[in-house]
Amino acid sequence: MSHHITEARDLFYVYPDGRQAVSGISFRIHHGESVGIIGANGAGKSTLLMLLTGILRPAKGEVVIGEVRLTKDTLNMIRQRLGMVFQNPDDQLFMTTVHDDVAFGPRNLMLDEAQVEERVISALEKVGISHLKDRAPYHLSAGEKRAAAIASVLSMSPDILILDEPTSSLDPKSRRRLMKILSGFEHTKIITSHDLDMVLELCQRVIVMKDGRAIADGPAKDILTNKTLMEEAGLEIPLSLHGCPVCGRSKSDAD
Amino acid sequence: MSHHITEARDLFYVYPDGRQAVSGISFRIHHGESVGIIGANGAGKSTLLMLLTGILRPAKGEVVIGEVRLTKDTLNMIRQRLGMVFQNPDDQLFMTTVHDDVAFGPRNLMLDEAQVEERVISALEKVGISHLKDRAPYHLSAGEKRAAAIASVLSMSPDILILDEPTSSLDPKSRRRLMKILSGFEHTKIITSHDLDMVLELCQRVIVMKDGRAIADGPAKDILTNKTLMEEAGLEIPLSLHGCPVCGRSKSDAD
Amino acid sequence: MPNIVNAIYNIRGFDELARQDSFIHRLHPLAKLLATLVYTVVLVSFDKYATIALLPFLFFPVFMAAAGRIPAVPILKRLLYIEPMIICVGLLNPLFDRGTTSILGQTMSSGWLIFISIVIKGSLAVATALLLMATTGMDGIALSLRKLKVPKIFVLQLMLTYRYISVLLEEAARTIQSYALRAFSSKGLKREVWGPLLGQILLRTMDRAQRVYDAMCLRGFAGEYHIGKAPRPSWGDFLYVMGWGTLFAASRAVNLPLWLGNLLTGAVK
Amino acid sequence: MHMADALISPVVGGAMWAATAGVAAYSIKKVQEGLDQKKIPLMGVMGAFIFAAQMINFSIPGTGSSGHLGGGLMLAILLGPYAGFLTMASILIIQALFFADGGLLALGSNIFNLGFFTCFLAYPLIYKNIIGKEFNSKRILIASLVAAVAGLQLGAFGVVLETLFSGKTELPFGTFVLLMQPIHLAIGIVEGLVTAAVISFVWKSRPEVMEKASLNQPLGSLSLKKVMIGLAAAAVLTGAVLSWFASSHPDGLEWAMFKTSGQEELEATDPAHEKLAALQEKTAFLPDYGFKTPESAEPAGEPTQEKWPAVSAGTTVSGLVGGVMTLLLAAFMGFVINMKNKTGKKT
Ligand SMILES: Nc1ncnc2c1ncn2[C@@H]1O[C@H](COP(=O)(O)OP(=O)(O)OP(=O)(O)O)[C@@H](O)[C@H]1O
Ligand SMILES: Nc1ncnc2c1ncn2[C@@H]1O[C@H](COP(=O)(O)OP(=O)(O)OP(=O)(O)O)[C@@H](O)[C@H]1O
Ligand SMILES: [Mg+2]
Ligand SMILES: [Mg+2]
Repeated sequence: MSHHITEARDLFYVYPDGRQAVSGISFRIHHGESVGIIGANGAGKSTLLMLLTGILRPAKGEVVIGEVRLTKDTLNMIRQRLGMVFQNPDDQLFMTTVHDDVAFGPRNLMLDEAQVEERVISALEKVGISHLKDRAPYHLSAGEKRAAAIASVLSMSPDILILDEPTSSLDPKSRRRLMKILSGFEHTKIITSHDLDMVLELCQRVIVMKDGRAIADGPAKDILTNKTLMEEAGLEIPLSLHGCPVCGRSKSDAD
Repeated sequence: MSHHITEARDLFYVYPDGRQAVSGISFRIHHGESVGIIGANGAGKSTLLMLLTGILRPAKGEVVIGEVRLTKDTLNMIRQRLGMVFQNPDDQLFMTTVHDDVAFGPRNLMLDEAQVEERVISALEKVGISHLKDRAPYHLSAGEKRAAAIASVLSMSPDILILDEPTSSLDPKSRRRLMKILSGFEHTKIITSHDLDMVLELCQRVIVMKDGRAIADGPAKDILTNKTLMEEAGLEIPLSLHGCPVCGRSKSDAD
Repeated sequence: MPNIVNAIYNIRGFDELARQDSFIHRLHPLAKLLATLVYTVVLVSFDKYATIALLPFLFFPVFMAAAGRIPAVPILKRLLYIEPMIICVGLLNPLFDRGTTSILGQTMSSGWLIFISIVIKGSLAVATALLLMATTGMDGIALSLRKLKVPKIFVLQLMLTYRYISVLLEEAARTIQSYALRAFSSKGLKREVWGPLLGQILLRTMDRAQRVYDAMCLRGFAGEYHIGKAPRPSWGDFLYVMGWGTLFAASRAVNLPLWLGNLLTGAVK
Repeated sequence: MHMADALISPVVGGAMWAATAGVAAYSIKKVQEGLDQKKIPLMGVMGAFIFAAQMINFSIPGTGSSGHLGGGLMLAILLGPYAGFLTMASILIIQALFFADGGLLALGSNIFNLGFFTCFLAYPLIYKNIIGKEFNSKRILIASLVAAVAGLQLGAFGVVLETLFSGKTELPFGTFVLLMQPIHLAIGIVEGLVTAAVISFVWKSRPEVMEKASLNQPLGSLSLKKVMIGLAAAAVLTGAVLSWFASSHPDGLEWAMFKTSGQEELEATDPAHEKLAALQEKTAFLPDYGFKTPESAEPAGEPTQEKWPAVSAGTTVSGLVGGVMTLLLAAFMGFVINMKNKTGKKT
């Protein structure tokens, strides 16, 4: 399945106002990997995701998805394999019912209406919001909106799922459910989040960004327990890895 | 200091579309208490805060702040004692510079310009963003915006500080800093959040909401460790209270 | 502020009503739009002194509301809201027109007659337009517009405007609320914040437009707005339009209430 | 002010619909030509923004009262005249449908009054010219103020003309103008001040947005400009002629309306002319009432359809009885359908 490799080659991006948000990022993500991208506010995580999806064009470097370089010509082809859930679900839900929103992608893939229906139903079921089918997206609670946004991306059966801070403003139970959905998703996942406990649970690999640069890239466990590194990046060791006040040992020692 | 008691007396609120969001909430918060309001998405937390600040008018029941009933006539007077930080700081900053935004409240209190300046400087310092004084709010990062929004409320020297999900989308370090600011604030605090670890650290008392009703009200430690209660409310025990995988004991046993 | 909140609920309310299921809801949107348009044109084609002759035009909105299971109260509430404007203009007539006119064998102040006529026409036209919306919904309107060959970029833009109204109304409402909390006044916005407050919402809006577009593209959007299954117009739809059209034409040609009255009073005699 | 269905005649409404559709079709062509796909969501979201902004109260300095934004000029400045016009049209369509502001037939007039004058006259001819090559706060203020006032004055005048041509009210032209124009002067000033405040803010904080906006806007070819000037001149001329006509010939305006506003209207009221004589005879036996000149009675509605033999006193009774019966029938129909709905639901 080498054709689903996601590769960033020395990416640079400068915003029109001169702000350099991404400065020389390279990585290679294999099919089925699940990668967390972490870093302080303003580190350049969202910008990086937008470069990967072709929303922004890099100033230098290139993005290669499944051996195909992302250019203006290949953009539409490549995008059919990508699904991105935005930080703010309001930006993503623009139809009048949840059903139509989830059907928006498949309809653009020119599937016939029966196939569209099938995909919509299966996506809604997966996320557990079949009952919201006919509701208007703006009528939903924050968590339900997030779930709908995820369903609208799953219905396109992407090979690569990209999520920008998917757990923010979810209550603990909804967060749990989302994590279950995500861990059941067998293709490539790229997730940015400040919820490091979620990253620890879902991702095998973590890339740490600081000021537009990748300052670390490795197994999640190693990185998230590295106190100096995390401090340097303006982060903290996840709570679930904090030392136990009773026995005084860090939990990561356990395994 | 009985005049700063915040009291909700059998509050009810029905949204114009018929959705009953708050159904019979009563509590009494003493001056200096710090209270966390928790509950699943859609439980009615934000609605309750809006009732307390007079943004919404209850369908039944009343809000009493420092022995004064909140009515149309007393609204503006009472609001001078309240400071509310909204869920989204974007909605809250509307002046051209951070300085002017922080000065907006004090100026409306009709203080003279020297006093205003003093308050602005002290609020910015408290929050640690003096260097952002002359920046435009919409150019700031999410965390900086949140800090500015808090400063703009602190500068009014409120007797009661109300915060709606203050930590969402903050990186771990900014979250830490915010928590430090808040624990240094000596007056009444009312905080809603899904970040139960923060609630555990900051609040002595917790009110659990479910479907518009308060299903529990008591010391934070007792409530946040009560597994059945938390499950019932669609929540989870905070990570920092989870059992230690090494010694097998729950941390709350420690103290 | 209450303005904004009300607007949100108005829109939400209509959305919800339009999602019901009834005979009227199942009609093709274009049929409903056409029937309403014919209705409005025939209604306003009555001259300015028409009063009693307008009454048969009550049947159409009553039918739509009843058959479409639309509660009367919200529609009547909206009517009350609109009416002051019509009444204002209407009231100028008795002020300026002090003449009299003969009608139904009685002489009446023509200004007042015009006033009554305007109020009846206004209420009927407004109620019918609202009922159209309550039984058809915005998707239906978009579908009819496409059927009427309105270019898709306009329809798309209209739909996006519609969709984002709720989001932006909430955003504006929250901004105004936070302003009110620190301004300690519930009057209007002070001059010094006009630019920054509205301007910042505007800039955020523009960024949001960019993100919306990106999100659409990522889901394969290429300029065509697929509304999905389009109901096909049926004979029922055709008959609906023709049937009502005939009735409107008949009521226009013949003063039905007068005829009815003649019949009845004749019978009584 | 919005034009309302209650005040408009099918001819005027139809004509304004046609004019609006023409301008819209042309604008769509223009927007498609410079096809910047990204502009469509921008138009959509901007429309929603203006809609939200219209709900905000602006307190007017020194008066204690408050005003609202219309938004046409702001849309023209930020999106250009074509996209601006189309966006304004969307806003008005949604208002007509959800809030019944105006109504369906009056929609054409409303889009024209509030969109065309601002986007295609005030913006290119006034705003653009005052702004010139360089932006500064003062110029933005003056340009917005003058353009907003001019746009709204033209729009208000449009409302006056459309109302008068429709002939559904009996307002003297002069009075109506004297009522409408000054009110809209105040509205225009608020509009201009708010627009200037927002545009200055955007220009100061994100100059590239303004630059991009003005680059995106072809000022329109010269021929278009000529058309605009021609239209403006025609409007002013018509206004002048009509005002003279109205002041010297109060009843003649109606006559002019019959002449100009086409056949349908005439057809509809044609029987009036035939029956006029008969009508006068019938009404003559009410001698105590000062009966106005035949002209004002001319378009009287119900009597014209008096095809059924009836004496006047009987007609009154018949009319009232018939009216009440119609109301009862309508209520009865609603009741029956409601009952059917309910029993239908139970089964
Ligand atoms: N549209 C923009 N124009 C100019 N600068 C921008 C823009 N968007 C982001 N930036 C800047 O680019 C940098 C990276 O921003 P980005 O949104 O990628 O950060 P992030 O890592 O996603 O942060 P967060 O955790 O707050 O989401 C920041 O310094 C930010 O101020
Ligand atoms: N403007 C509104 N109109 C109608 N219903 C609303 C509105 N806002 C909220 N609701 C409903 O009222 C209930 C309470 O909403 P509220 O925003 O208070 O929840 P919350 O506890 O703050 O949730 P969250 O954790 O998602 O912030 C929810 O069921 C929600 O759907
Ligand atoms: Mg981000
Ligand atoms: Mg909330």
